[in-house]
Amino acid sequence: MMLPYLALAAILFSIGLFGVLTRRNTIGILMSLELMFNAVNINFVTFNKFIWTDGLVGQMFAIFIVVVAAAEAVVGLAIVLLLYRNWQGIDTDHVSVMKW
Amino acid sequence: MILSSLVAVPLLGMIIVMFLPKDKFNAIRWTSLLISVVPMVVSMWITWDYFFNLSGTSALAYVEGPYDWIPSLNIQYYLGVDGISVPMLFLTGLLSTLSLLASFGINNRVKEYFAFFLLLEAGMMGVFVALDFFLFYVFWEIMLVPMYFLIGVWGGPRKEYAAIKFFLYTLFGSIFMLVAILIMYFTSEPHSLNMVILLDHGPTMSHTLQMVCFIFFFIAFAIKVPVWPFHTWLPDAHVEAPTAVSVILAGVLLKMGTYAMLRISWPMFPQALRDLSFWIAILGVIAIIYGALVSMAQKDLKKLVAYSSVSHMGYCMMALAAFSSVSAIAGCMFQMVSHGLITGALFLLVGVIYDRAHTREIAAFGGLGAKIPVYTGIMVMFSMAALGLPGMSGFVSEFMIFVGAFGALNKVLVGISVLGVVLGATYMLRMVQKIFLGEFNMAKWGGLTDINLREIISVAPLAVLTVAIGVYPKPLTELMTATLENLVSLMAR
Amino acid sequence: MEFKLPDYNLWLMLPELFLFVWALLVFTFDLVTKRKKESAVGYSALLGLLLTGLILALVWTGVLVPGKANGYGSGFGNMFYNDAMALFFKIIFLGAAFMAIGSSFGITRQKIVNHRGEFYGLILLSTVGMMFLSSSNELLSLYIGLELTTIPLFVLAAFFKDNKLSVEAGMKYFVIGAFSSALLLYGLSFLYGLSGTTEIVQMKINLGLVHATIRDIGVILIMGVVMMVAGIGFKLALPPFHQWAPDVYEGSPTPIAAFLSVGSKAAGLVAFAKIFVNGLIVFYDPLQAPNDWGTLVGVIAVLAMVIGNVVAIRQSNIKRMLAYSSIAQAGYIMIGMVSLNEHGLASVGYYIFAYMFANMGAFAAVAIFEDKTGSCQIESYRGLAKSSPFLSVTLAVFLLSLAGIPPLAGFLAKYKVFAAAISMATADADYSWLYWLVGVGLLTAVFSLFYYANVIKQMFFSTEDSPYKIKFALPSLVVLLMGLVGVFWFGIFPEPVLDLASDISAAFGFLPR
Amino acid sequence: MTEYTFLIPLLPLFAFIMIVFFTRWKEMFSALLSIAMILAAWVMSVVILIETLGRIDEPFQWAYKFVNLPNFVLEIGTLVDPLTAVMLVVVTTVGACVEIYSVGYMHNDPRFSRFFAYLSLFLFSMLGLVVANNFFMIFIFWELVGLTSYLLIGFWFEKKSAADACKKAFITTRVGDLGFLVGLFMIGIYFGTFNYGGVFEIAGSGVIPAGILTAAAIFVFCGAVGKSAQWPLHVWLPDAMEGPTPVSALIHAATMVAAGVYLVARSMPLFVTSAEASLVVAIIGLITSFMAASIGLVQNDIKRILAYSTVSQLGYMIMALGLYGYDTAQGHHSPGFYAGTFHLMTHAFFKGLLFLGAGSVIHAVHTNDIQEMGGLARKMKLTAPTFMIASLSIAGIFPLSGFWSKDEIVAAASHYPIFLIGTLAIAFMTAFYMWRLCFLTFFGEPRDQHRFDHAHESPKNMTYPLVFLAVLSICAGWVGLPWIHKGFATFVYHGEAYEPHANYLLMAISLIVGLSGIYLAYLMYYKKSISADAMAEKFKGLYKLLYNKYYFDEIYQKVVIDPVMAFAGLMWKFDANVIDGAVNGTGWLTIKWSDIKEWFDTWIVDGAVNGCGWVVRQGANILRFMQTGSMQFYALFIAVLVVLFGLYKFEVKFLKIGWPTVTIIFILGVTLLALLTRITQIKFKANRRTDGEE
Repeated sequence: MMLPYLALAAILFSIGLFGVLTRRNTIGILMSLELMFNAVNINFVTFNKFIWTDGLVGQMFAIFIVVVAAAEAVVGLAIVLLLYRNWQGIDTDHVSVMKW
Repeated sequence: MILSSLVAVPLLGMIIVMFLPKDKFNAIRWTSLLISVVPMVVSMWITWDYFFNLSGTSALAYVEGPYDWIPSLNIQYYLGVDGISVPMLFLTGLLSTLSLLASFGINNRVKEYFAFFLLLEAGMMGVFVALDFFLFYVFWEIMLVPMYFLIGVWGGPRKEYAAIKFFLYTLFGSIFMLVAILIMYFTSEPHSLNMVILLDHGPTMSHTLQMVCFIFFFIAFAIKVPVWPFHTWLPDAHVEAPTAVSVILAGVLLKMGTYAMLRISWPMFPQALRDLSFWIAILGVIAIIYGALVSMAQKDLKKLVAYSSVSHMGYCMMALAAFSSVSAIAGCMFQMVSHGLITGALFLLVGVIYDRAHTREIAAFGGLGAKIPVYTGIMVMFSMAALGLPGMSGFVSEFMIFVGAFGALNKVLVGISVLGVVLGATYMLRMVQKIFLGEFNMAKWGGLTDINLREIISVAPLAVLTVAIGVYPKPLTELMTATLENLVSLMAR
Repeated sequence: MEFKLPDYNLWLMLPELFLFVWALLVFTFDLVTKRKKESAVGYSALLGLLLTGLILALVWTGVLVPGKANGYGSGFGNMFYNDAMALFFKIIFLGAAFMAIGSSFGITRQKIVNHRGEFYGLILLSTVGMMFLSSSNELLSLYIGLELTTIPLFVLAAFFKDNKLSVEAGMKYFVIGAFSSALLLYGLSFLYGLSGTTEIVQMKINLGLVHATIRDIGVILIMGVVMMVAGIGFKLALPPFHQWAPDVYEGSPTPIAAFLSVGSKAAGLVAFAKIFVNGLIVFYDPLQAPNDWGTLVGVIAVLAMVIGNVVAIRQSNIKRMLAYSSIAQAGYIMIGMVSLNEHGLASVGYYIFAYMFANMGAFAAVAIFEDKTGSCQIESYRGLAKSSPFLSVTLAVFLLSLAGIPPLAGFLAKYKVFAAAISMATADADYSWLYWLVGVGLLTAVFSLFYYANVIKQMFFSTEDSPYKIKFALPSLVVLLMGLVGVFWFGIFPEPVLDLASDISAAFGFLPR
Repeated sequence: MTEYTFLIPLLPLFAFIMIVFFTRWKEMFSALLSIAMILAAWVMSVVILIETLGRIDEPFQWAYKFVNLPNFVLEIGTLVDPLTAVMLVVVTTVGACVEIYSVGYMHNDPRFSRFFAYLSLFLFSMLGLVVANNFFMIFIFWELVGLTSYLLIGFWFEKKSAADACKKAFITTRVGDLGFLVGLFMIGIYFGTFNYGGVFEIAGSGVIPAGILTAAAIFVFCGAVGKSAQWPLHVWLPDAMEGPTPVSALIHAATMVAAGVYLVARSMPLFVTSAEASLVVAIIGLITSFMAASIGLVQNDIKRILAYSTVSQLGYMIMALGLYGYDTAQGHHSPGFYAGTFHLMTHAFFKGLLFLGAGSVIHAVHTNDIQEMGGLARKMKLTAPTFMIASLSIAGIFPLSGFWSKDEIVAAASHYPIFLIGTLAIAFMTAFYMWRLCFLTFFGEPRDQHRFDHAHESPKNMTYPLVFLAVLSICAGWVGLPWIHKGFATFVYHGEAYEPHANYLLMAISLIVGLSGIYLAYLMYYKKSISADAMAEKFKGLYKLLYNKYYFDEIYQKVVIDPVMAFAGLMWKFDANVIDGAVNGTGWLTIKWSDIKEWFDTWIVDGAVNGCGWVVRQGANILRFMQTGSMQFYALFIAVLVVLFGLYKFEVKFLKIGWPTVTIIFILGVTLLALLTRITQIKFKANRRTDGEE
């Protein structure tokens, strides 16, 4: 019963993960991060709906995640802006100066 | 209070020195010297008083505490001395003052030097009076820091290497001690860090744990002694350190290892000691022979003296392995004192010649006996003392060690170690011959001046004590006898 | 129908609320004064922290809490819970923030001319987040606290807008931070799925029941545990989730790096303790559950100590070196964390307390030096002892404390941590794997001395003089002195702190036998 | 007076301390002080000797406990019995003569006072050795005489040969002392006391197993071998002649080297318990004596000849003592003990005289080589006769003192053919080489005219001691005439007093042997009817062997010294490279890694290395490369490690088809995919800018 939903969440999470790990574009990374957060949301809501049906804790959690993710995206985009200001590009390759 | 003052006065002195103006060199020197005289006098008074009033029993004297220091960890402030720590206190007090006197030649960053030196003295005193494991460990480690700086800042050409090597080596040993302390703490019931209480707890631990603790303690202490093969920090540290620091290193720091063995691991783990004493004796014998042979190959005077320490401390280890014999243990204590005096003086004397000649290459000298007779006389005297000439303290200790070890240990092993006596004579006499005898190079060393009054004053007490103990060792034995008998009976458990 | 509000007990939250308001005031103060008053903003932030500390003390002793004898208890619909741990860690957060702000006056004067208010305000906000986190009683508020801690720090890391390194640091911190918080959330969602609650105490009970009945929760729990370890490991900069730390520390403003290394780490510790030591305690032990987290964290602690201490040796930048050092220190802390007895959490508390003084002090010294010279290279400290003896001596003391040389606080901290592990190991042969942690910890502690001593060597052993003569601003001096006094005082007279710390263990139910 | 015996050693010690610290600058005063002290000691010794004559069987003993531990007592004390009393007189007599003589011999030496200080220190040690009442104390003084011997041999330390010789002497005797030390340990362990009386009582009681007794006796004898220059440790004594001649006379002829004999005589109760040990003693004595005498035949250095003569004579005494022990152990009577100690006394006088005479000669001609002398009898009216008296005495010519003592040794050896033949051969050789020396030195034509012209008789303070000692060389033997009943034999004895009886046959044989030796020397070196060169040519191999002293020095150099030094060097290399190297992590490897040197900060190469430093540093290098600088790599790392940790905890039995499995598979797959994608993009750049700031 739950399987499709949880599988959907897993797929979403994996897509997001793949995106974060492989996208060269920082905006793309931001979007992938959002996918991961949303996969979590689906998880929470699914568990609330199918297993722990009394109370709305899971759904509440999902709403909070949406809010926090939005805040995070704002900060992220601001940093991407800084990236653009400094390098005139938003490629991840720019930010690999510090190492070792 | 009196034992606390031994630690507190130098510590206070360090703070005072830190607040003296940086460029008033003489003020700093004399202040530190005067401050260090206080613990010296106190330690001498303790020796005096202990000898006349307290040496009859093995009970701890001048006990302070145990006061709770960190009650939640059962850490106590607990000080006390007995027959094995009193001579060490005496030695520490004396050598610290003499080395401070010998440090008057330091002209670079004087304030820091003397401050560190006083901190060092506080740490050393603390090790010899602490009766709580944690306190002991704290003092044990505290010394490393000033020592690191003293070698690293004021040392010779390879000072940085020597300093970090000394620091890491000793720290490496200490961590084993820490583990052993913690194991003892948590296996004792109620949990305790009080050495006196743990003395009874040790033998009740399981055999495996005893072995583990014994070996861990042994590694920690052996590095300090240093026992072959943990000795490689020693030549570097001794050679690179400034003169006064070498004196302290050889005179006091090395003794802390053997002292700690006698105080802690030997009586606490008698069963493990019995199992391992043969191997300890072997290490001791190796150190004796090996140290002597390596000394023989040295071209640097200071290195020669440094390696001779390895050999001489080997006698201590062999004596400690013969734990069932009072005379061997007494010999070990004698050797600790006499090695402190003799090697301390030798390092001072090496410093004297180095200050003048700016080299320590043995081959660079020759025939100095004619040019600087007083220095030669003193140096020859201490060389003779180092090679165990009767009438000097070194002989008494070696004799007692050999007689004791001969009865308690494998005779072949002790027989081999006796070879060290000849080897000791060989390297010391080679050194004397090459430096003082033979033809004098007028062109090179024509400007050499003899030892001056300040330097004579700094070695004279050592010379007097070396001869005094050699000629009349009775007071020192009587000081320790009761304690040693008690220790031997503890080790026989 | 009568609608009854639950007992909010807002008095318990007074410090957080006060600091939150104060942070907003700092923002506006800077705007109102038209960014003219150079240091006033900073001082006002410091004042705020001091006042918060005062309020915290009053709350704790119950003076400000009507009808209660002390500040313990729950509020806000049981989402907020003050216990010994929460209060203890709040001291650390406040102290870390205080020292971070105190050491950032030079930076704000030189590099952040226009956004001082934001800089200080964000630090305060992040502190608020940490304080919320430490009082959170269930997963949601824990998550909110965590994010409130982290999001201002993203901004702060990238605060030098025109400095490429700073931006790079911000970007890295942000991406890795968001990524790991996603992982954490995914893990939390499984935890919720298993237990059906977000309240940690309830979760503990439910999981115990589930554990007893369903065997195949294993896989789910594995995923949950591993992902949560990853999420919190990021905050703690524990290997293998540590790689952001050196880069971010190097790039971000030095006080922020310091704050990251202490405040953020302490927050991570609280979160870890709450989720794992409290919530998942039934899955600690490999004997009771096949999917335990104890040995996993043990492995991670070993990795942290080894990687941190070993790689630090090769660093030439002192901030990177301190970053690796803080990675290693986290490893030591985790030894205390996996020692589940009355010493374990107490040692964690004392460790982070001692670590705060030493590490913040060291970073403060680095910040002072950087303000003057613009360099963070270890080489440029050469000969500093002659030209600036006080700075050198204090830095040396902090480093020695970090290395664990007695009688400094860092030594007692390590002692406590190892004592905790050994007491656990000697009590029961099943836990003898803790000996390995102790062994690795002690060995790597010796390595650690190597790189700490290297800095000392540069400062003291050089025969030539340093060209730099450092002068201190008053707040920096205060921070250094604070660190110095803390390191010495709490090393020699640690009993009061140890008492407080042992309450943490007691609050988690680890009572002395 | 006997109860004040302890003062006797202290008198010279007082002189030593005074000279070193106070009167060093007043040379003549120092010398006089020193002489006054030894004369006072001499007077006391004579009085003590007279007192002892009255109470032969009740030795006086006084002791003070020096170290007093349970089961371990060390004493300082005095024991005065006839042996002690005789030795005291001998030592103080020769000592006084030598000190007086030295005033003349050493004048103008820059270290004149120091010489007397050292002499006084020596006399202190020697007298202390003599009066000691236990093995521990004798060992202390044993070592101290070694020290003073070292100082005095190296007195002219500017000469390299002297510097080498003193070291050689000290170390060689120390090898023997090593054995003595082991012997002492055995005594300490098995007997529980070091006191002579105690040890001998226990030794005689039969409590101690025979093997232990033998071993202890032989180990004690090792000390004597070193100090008395017995084979195989005899090599130091001839070299010790580098010291000033009075020193040779006092230390290396009359007193210190006799200490070994004294020790054996003193420990005789120990030796008589073990026939084996005694036999070893006797054989070593014979070998030494024979070997040294044969070497003495061909040497040309006047002092070396005397040195080998000393070695030979000491071997003689040792042999006599050994034979006594051997006989007594088997229950026979033997004159050996009495003979040995008797010879010890007479030898001290005539050998002291010989050395002082040689010193006088050297003083006159400034060379040691007898081939450059000749005809000196004409110039040195006092030195030559006294020297010849001594030579007659040592050759065993009736009725000089040497005759009587040597005769008793021959008598002691007479039961054993090998020993008898050996003794007689040695007596023959002794007579030959001594008179070879006399003829070459004092008779014939001067071979170096220049030296001869400048030769002169020595001043009175040098010649008077010669005369005094010459008188003693003649008369000292008469105390042991076999016809008197209360003679030496009934005074110094062990066990029961031995009643000497005149064995006229043996007397005649030994006299004939001595005379024939002198006659041969006369023929070869005075009349030159037998060519010495032709003899040397004829027995070339033997001659070379003897001339090179059986190559002992060379053998020791090759077999002992070189290997030890090489071993020491090896150990040092081992220490520097292997032990330290293992710890340091082979610094040289570090240098070889120059291709990755870019990451080597200066302070590493600087050598700030620690335990396992190398491994750690290399580990650090490897681990550092994980830090690629790419944030996505970091994220990837996290993901991979999450999967790895997951797998680490994963157990197959939980695997069911369900949503958790699906999730895992998805995450696993994606991570792998990402890994593949990213791994190609990671750029491992070797360099980064070193500075963190821009």
